[in-house]
Amino acid sequence: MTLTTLLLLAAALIGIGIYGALSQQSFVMLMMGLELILNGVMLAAVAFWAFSGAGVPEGQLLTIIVMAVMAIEMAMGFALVVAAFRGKQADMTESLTGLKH
Amino acid sequence: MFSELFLPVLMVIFMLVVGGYAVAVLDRLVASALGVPQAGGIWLAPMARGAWLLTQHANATEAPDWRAWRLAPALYLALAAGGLAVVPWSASLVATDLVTSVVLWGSVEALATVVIFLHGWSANSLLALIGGYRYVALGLSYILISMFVLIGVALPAESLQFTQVVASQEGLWNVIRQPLGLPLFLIVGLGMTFWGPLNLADSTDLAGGTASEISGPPRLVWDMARAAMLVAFSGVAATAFLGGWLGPWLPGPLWISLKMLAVLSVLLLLGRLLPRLAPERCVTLMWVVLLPLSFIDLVWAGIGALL
Amino acid sequence: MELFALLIILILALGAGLLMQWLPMRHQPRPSWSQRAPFLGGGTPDSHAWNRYHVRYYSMTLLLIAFEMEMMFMYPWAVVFVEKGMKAMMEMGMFLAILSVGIVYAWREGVFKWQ
Amino acid sequence: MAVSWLHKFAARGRVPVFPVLGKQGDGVLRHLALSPRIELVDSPRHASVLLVAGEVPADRCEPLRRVHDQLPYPFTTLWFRSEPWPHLERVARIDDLDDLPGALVTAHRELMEGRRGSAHRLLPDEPPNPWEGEGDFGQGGEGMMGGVPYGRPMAMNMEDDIRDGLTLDSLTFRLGPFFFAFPPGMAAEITLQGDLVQTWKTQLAPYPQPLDEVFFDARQRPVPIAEVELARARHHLHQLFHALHLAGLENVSLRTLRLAHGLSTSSTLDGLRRALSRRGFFRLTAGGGVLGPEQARMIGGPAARAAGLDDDLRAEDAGYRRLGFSPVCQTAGDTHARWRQLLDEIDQSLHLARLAERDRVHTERTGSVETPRGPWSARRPADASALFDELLPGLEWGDALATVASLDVAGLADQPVGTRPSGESRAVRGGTGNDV
Amino acid sequence: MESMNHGLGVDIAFLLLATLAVVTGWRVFRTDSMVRASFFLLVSFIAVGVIMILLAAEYLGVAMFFMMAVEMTVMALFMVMFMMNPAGLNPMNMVHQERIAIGAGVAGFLILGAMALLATFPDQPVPAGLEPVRSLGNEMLGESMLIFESAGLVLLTTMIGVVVLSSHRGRYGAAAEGSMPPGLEPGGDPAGKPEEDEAGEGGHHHHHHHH
Repeated sequence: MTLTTLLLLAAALIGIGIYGALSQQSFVMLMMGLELILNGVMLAAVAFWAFSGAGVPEGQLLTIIVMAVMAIEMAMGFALVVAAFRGKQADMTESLTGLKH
Repeated sequence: MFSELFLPVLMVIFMLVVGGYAVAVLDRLVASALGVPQAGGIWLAPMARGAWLLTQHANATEAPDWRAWRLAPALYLALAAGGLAVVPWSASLVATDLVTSVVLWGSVEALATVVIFLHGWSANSLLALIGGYRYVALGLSYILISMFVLIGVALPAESLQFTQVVASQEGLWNVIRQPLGLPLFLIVGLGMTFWGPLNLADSTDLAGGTASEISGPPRLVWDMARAAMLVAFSGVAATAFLGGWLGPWLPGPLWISLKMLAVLSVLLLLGRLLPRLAPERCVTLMWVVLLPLSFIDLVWAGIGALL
Repeated sequence: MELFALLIILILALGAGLLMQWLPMRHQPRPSWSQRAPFLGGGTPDSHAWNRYHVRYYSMTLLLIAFEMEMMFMYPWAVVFVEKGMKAMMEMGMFLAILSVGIVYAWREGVFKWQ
Repeated sequence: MAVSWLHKFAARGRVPVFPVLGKQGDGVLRHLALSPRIELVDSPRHASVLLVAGEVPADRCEPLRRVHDQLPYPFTTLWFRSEPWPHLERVARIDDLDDLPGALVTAHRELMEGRRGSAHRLLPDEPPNPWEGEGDFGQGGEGMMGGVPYGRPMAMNMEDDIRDGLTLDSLTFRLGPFFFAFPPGMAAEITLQGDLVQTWKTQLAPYPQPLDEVFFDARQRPVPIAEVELARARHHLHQLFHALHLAGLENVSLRTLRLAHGLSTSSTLDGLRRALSRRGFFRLTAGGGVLGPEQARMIGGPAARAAGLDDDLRAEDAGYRRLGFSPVCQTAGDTHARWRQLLDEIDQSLHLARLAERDRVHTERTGSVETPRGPWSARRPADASALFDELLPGLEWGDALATVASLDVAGLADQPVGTRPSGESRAVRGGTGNDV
Repeated sequence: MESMNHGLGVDIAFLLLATLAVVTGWRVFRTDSMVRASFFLLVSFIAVGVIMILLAAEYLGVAMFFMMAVEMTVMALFMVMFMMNPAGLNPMNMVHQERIAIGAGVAGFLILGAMALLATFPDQPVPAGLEPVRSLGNEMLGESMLIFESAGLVLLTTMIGVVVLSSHRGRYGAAAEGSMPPGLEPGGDPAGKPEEDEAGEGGHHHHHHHH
């Protein structure tokens, strides 16, 4: 377990996440892709903190902020889905883009 | 190696087995004390029931999510074991003395919701499905209360480690220092094991809810896991509020076992005394009454820790 | 070492749970279709039970996500609470006040009711 | 070797029984509930013995076959006051209530020890629709939502949601007639969206319920009021027993049952009432189901009085007037008001019974009588289960079932209840009913 | 000896966990059941959380468990609510522009991987005596209350936002307003859903336009 292997793992997670976020038609599945990307980002942040940050607390704080971004993205995303579904009865990304007048 | 690894592991397994059996017996004792007739040998009854479930064939539904359906009871059991692993039996005898073991227990609570939902979902049967969804409403509500209450006990300990939490109770147990804490936490325990008034997952109005379609060995594992979770919870409650292994004369593991027994008795009694809450009322109660109470508990604990 | 002990315990419990199901069941025949029909007191369903289930408490779950995020901040705070003294107390007061505003607002909007 | 040891051990436990109720079968339930060797279960998956109690009408035979097939192996059946189907192997018919617990225990024990073979499936081993090998992936489905994957179509959206405008899928299914939370024999077609009842159609009305003989006598000739009122209180207590089981208050429900079995003029309700209100039965449990005035009139009896109508035929009887009777009422008309009403009426009945016994008062008006189910003057109170169709939509599942339990909708049978089985009183085991 | 053993054990554990994280992360997009997809993602998160604990970030790793358990439960609820065929009883593949997506994913991995392999980072491991949780707490409660305050306010905004958006009593008006009739026929697409071009190349397409 070295910094390089950790970063490779993070890169793999981010790669899968990018695939998911781009390929999925459903808005909810798209969010899964985003979450996976953030998963990789968090891992990378912790890896840097552990191996080359000399233990500065900002490294951990960054992870927490990413997690907060994730939570907010999820909460707002789902709230939007509900609002959009109520309006349009649809959950596809294509339909959501149609909402932006 | 032996005292660091095998002894704590053995202790956890032992407590899991004995504790699960104790729950079954205690529940029958409580029931018979409250006037529910019980057949002769209360001590043998849990074994006879287990033997019957082992001989009964396992049921199936038309198109279940097989893997999830079989995995859910085993995962729930594993979660209970994981919960028991963070309980310190004495100052040195503890399986997983993580610096953040309080948070680890919080994770067990959150993951229990996942597993119970999975159990209800994977049967692909209406009553089980409703049970699973109902449980999520409860599981997502009690988790906050539990976290606030446990942060309350972490304040005087200045640590998120259960051994430190116990050490901080040397002078005075948390149950006295933070009087709101234990009652609130007990409600969490009823919720985690969907016991008695908070049995929203396997309730009677759903003909057994998430368990309505299982029979035979999976049902046995599910019941055992529930009992084991109750034991794990009582271990954590005894550690966080009743001073864990602390006590005169007797060795630490015995003390905490006695305290766990006391917590278990209260839980099982509550489970038999109160009617099942309506799900909607339950959510409102948790968020509007109990959660503010846990705020008060936290403020109380904070003031107490600073004085 | 702690993690290793935890791992052993988890694997033992999971394995016991799976074995206890698998060992007695391996010789049992697959139940008949008539047994596998979902129990509805003698009634029958029109369809599979899996559906786009209308979760009646969905706004509560969204509220919870935001709420839980705050818990992330509270755990480290608890560790340094005594060290920081009154300042930490004030921060907590502010935090709880914010949370309370959120709850009261959500309650007034009927979030905890079944939608 | 080990296996036979396991089976011997399994034979020693409580007998898990799934009861299927035929006509006049519900008395069995109340008898077995107090039997320490018997465990009544709510789902056939949790049972090893299927008990068919009472005669099952022809239109409920198909559901009975379905339930019969849903017990996992090994299982057996027992028929109580009902003729076993001829093609079943080794089934026993029991007619005496006192023999029933013993017979159930024996059946379970023989089954576990291998002296009795398991019953067999009655229905053909076929999926509800043929699917194997069909469809896009051999799963029986077509496209995304079509076809019959694994034998059943997928849930689809049929109607708008009635609460919040999120129109998601709804599930339609038929529940009953052997669902324990329903009045015996009732079946309904229900559509749920989430756990909210969207539509409810009662398909099979519950069996007509037999009343105590004294109500039949009261229409012919004056009878002692004490007897009438005790029978009334007993009827209400039985209803409360079922509802408390549903609410998860096992021990209080059994206490209610003991009180009902040992009911006499010296019984009091105070302990039970206190237990219920202390434990939050009126505040915490599922409720709802408010009856409108029209609906209340249609169903009559305590349910109507709980909704504020003060109709009671007893008020027109001179005997009752002499005892100072006036109807008690609630106003809310919902589930909890009905339970309060029922408790009040039981209390009132016990009080009237005490006074009537002391003064030996008899009813004076014949031809019409206030039964526990409602007024019976020209016609017997008829089945009112159609009321559920308008009452339950919009309630969530728990509230809907609590409402069903709180309403006594079954019509009255034209025959009084058979000779009261001697076993019921013996099962009480020393409970006089005073000490509750 | 002890430390070497320990190191080897950690390496094996890391390898297993990394495989688990990647495989389950991949399975998220390859399973038909929405519930399974959410919980696969949860397993991926948990694996990463355990790796974090191995990296001595004990708080973050464990916090990952409970945060993600809750988030993924909610995710599963919403997935099931809004996706047709949520349990994947009929296998399906709801993707568009799949080739581009695969390309982008692989490119992302290659670029980031190359950076990881080629760039050199300072070698400054966590000092031995550091208590990660305490240092994190000190950082948060640092000189000003900025972090706490801003976090609190942002999250309060989020709370109010989700309530406004999702509650049917919210400012978007009562439930009935704006809701559309259900699909023109059972199982069909919802009425009022815009037409889309059939550009997707991802094999079996889920839309069936009935006319």
